[in-house]
Amino acid sequence: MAGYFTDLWIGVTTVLQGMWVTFVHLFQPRVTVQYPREQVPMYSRTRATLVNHAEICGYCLSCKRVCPVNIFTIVGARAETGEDLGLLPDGKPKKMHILEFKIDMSKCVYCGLCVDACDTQSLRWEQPQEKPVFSRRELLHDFSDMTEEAKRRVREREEARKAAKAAAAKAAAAPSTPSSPSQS
Amino acid sequence: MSLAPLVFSLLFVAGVIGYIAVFALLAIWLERKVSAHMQDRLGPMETGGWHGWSQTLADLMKLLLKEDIIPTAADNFLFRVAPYVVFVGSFAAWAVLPFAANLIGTNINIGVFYLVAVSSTVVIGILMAGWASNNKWAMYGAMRSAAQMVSYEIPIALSLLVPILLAGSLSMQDLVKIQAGGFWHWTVLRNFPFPFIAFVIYFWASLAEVNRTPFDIPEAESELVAGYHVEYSGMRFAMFFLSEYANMFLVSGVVTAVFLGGWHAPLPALEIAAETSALGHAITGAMWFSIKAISLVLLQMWLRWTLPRLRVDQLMHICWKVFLPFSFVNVLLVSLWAALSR
Amino acid sequence: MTVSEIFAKLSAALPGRGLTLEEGAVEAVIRVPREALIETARRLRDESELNFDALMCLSGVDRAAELEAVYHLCSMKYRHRVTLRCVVSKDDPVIPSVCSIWPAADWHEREAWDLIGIRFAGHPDFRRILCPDDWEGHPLRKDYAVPTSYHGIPLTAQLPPENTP
Amino acid sequence: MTEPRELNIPLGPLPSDVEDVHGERMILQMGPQHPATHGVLRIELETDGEMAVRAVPHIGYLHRCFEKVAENMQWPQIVPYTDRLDYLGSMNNALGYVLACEKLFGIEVSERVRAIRVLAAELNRVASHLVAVGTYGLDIGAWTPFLFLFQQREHILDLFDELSGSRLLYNYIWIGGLSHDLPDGWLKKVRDFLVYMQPKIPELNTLLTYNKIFLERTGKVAVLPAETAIQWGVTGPNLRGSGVKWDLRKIEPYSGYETYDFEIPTGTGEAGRVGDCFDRYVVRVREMEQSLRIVEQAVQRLERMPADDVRAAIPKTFSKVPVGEIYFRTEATKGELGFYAVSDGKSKPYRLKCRTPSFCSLSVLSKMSPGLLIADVVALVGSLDIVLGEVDR
Repeated sequence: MAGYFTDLWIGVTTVLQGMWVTFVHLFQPRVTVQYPREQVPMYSRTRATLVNHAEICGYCLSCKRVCPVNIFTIVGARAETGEDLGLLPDGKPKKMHILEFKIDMSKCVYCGLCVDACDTQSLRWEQPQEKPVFSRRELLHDFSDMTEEAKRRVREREEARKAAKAAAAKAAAAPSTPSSPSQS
Repeated sequence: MSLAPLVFSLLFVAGVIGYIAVFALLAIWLERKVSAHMQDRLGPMETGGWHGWSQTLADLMKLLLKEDIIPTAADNFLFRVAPYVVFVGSFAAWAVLPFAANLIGTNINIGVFYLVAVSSTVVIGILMAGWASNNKWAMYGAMRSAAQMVSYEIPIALSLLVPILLAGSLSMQDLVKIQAGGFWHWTVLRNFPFPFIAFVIYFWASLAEVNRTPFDIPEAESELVAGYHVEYSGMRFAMFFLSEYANMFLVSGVVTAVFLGGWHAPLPALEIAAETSALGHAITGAMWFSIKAISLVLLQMWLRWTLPRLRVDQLMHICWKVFLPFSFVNVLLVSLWAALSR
Repeated sequence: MTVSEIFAKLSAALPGRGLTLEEGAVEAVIRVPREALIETARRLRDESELNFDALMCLSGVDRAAELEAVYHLCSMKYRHRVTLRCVVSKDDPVIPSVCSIWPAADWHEREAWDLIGIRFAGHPDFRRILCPDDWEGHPLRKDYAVPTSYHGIPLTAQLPPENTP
Repeated sequence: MTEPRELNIPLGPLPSDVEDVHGERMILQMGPQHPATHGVLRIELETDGEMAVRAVPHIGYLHRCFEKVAENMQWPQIVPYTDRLDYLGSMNNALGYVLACEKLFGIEVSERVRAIRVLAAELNRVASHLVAVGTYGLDIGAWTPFLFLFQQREHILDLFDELSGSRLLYNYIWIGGLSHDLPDGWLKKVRDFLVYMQPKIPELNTLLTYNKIFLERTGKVAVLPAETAIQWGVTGPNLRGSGVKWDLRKIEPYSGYETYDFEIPTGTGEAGRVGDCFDRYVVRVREMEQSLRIVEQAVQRLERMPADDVRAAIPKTFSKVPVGEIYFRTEATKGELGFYAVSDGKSKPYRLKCRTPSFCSLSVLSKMSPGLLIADVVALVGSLDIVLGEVDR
């Protein structure tokens, strides 16, 4: 019987204590951030949007090699001798055209291994956070810095070179040599 | 025979429906705001400008426009009818809520009895909803609800007996009228402690009556998903929601009328007597009544956002082993008191 | 106790059962033929000086030619550990279940059956656990061919046609 | 108030003088879409009225072949996948995997890296327990503590965002080191967090832990005796809730845990019996306090330590690794997380089996459920603190 009243007493007091806690919280500062109007600052390391700056991309394919989910589709073409593509951050001349640098963000797991592997720091995390899109296709970003015109030109040149090479190989009837890393 | 009472009744019904709708809109918004502020959040802020005041209105629009889904395997007729039965049950009881001395649906002399009887028909609607949904979770919710509401009728009726014994009347208006003259004349504070105990028991038991936390096991979200209205959507769901809030106000109104002085102002000076100005009295009376009842609704919300939920057997335990013996002893003592002090 | 001491004790208690000690680069493993597995397991658990009361992990491994079940045991009392290895051929991948000795083996054995395809004889509720009940093959086998569809649902990732969300 | 309920109430034929109150049994599918299953778990409940007679958990709804994927990944590429096992305790998962690899490959990391790892893992443990405790309150029907705890967790996630660049799946602990060094002023922020966190656990105790309703709902419910727990491979807070003082951070210390001063809280049967839901719950609350102690010590240490290169020991290449196999276990947030890694010397693991604590904790459900009310099954599942990402892998 004593236990019955003790239980009752504990019940009443703990309920009142709990009510006091919630009551106090009524007057504490709010933590809600009204997102579109108030912005939360992002940290410099935050993995927000994956961006490749093709003009300083050296086509080393490190990103593609370390990616655990294989989101990269990279097509490059070797620059012709004398063609000036600018310099890479390490001071060496850029030797490859980036015909295609497709990142399928719908597959990306935001692990950041690729950004870490990028020697030229052309692949970066940039802010703000990626915007939502209406179609999964829109998540396929292409970061090639070339115009359609330039791409067509380089492609045609590549094809012509390949055809010439194949013809030469056929003519020589020799075992084919490893092709240039034009196709990833 | 004059048509005046009929016209008054029709007007009153229309008024009450409007009042319920406005109150529900307000209370749902308030519930969101109260819960949000207790949890350091803001709650709705966008719709309608100032603190999202019209958020519930927008939700209501959405519910009205939604498709009325009826499961193929459901009992079609019962499924359609159940929300209305629930609503009618809680709505009919409003007839005896005394908003003011001259503002009451009908001042029948068995008001309290009528109220207890009519409000318990809600359980039929809930059972219908749970059964007709043809869903195991809904069935569980309905069975729990039935068990809970029927059980809690008893402490509710017993604790209402206390003021009745003291007033010697079953009429709601009579129960209010004896509390005239300032808050120290209110039933809850007079003849201490019997009406006070009855008040506490009634308030807690009424939480079970309206399925509010900690007694919300019929719709226990984490166990029964949504309980008896799991299959309902659109307007029919809104009816359940509306009747839940109507019920919340109803039980708070009963507490107000029976224990907290009804339409009497806390101080006699603040009151406008019906004899001076009928309209003025009706307005101030309804105002005081609503203020008190809404404060109790706020208390219900406060409890809901503080406490965990009880289990089915503990719920019954509290009803039969705590509330019931206390109510019995209370009624017994108050009868003795009434008999001796006469 | 170290693994070699445990092995010495075991092989003394169970002579002629074919228990062998494999010294690994990091951890030593006791190899148990499947006929002696239950006996060994029971002894490991019940022997008061060994007292291996917990089965931490049970893994199936596909070793190209044969399948192995690897049992990692631990004694809560003495805080020593031992690893058992039971090897069976792929044609007859049956190993007696140790559920009766360590109930923890229940789901682990089901998983080993599901993913590797080792049958555990005497398991109380032998079903697949992670893959659907009607899944074909055992995905962690080295020669497992990944199916292209399951009940008509394509399993290869592909972008939807243009203009569809 | 309620009588203690034994495990396994026999529900066979009743004595003849008792009227048979058992009705028809009903199969209730709890999940995979159910608010109390913490993900996509399906429990096939056979019920007799409100009482569960039999419970069969069905898992695999979140199965994504972690082990198969791991066999096709290079060793360091697996770290992002381990993050996704128990997505509430990513740091601890990565730590377990990384330590297994380091032991297998014989890599030694610096004292500072070890301290940062401990700091990150313990902060993550607090974050994970905050979710566990909060969602448990939610299972019992208390909304508000859940949101309070999420606020506190938010601070930890913020710290991790600054540290690793991600809020949930960090990929921070790498084989041989860490992905980044500590940002400037980060330790100060951790100190601020510790100060902020100080009054929060007592507040939780007032609001939820010692609330009478909560005690009644969890005390004496679903008692897991220590013996059963050990037999079924239940580990972590669930095992400690049953009163067994078993914590791998003390028993097989790794990453320098032996040098930190902390205690192992165990269930004492405060709310009725040792090993009930309340004990499992309260052990987590106490563990948060202990983890915060470790965090404080780690911060003190790191403040005094000279900076070094946290990537110094990361191997340049994984194309040739030692051959061998290892079973390495760590105390993750939910219990013993073991990685059984088999290396055949190539850049990819030959086999990587992951023994996850939730998987084993969940397997005991069918053993414990009979005789519980439906509401108790919910309380039990919540108190086991399972994460389906880890169960299904």
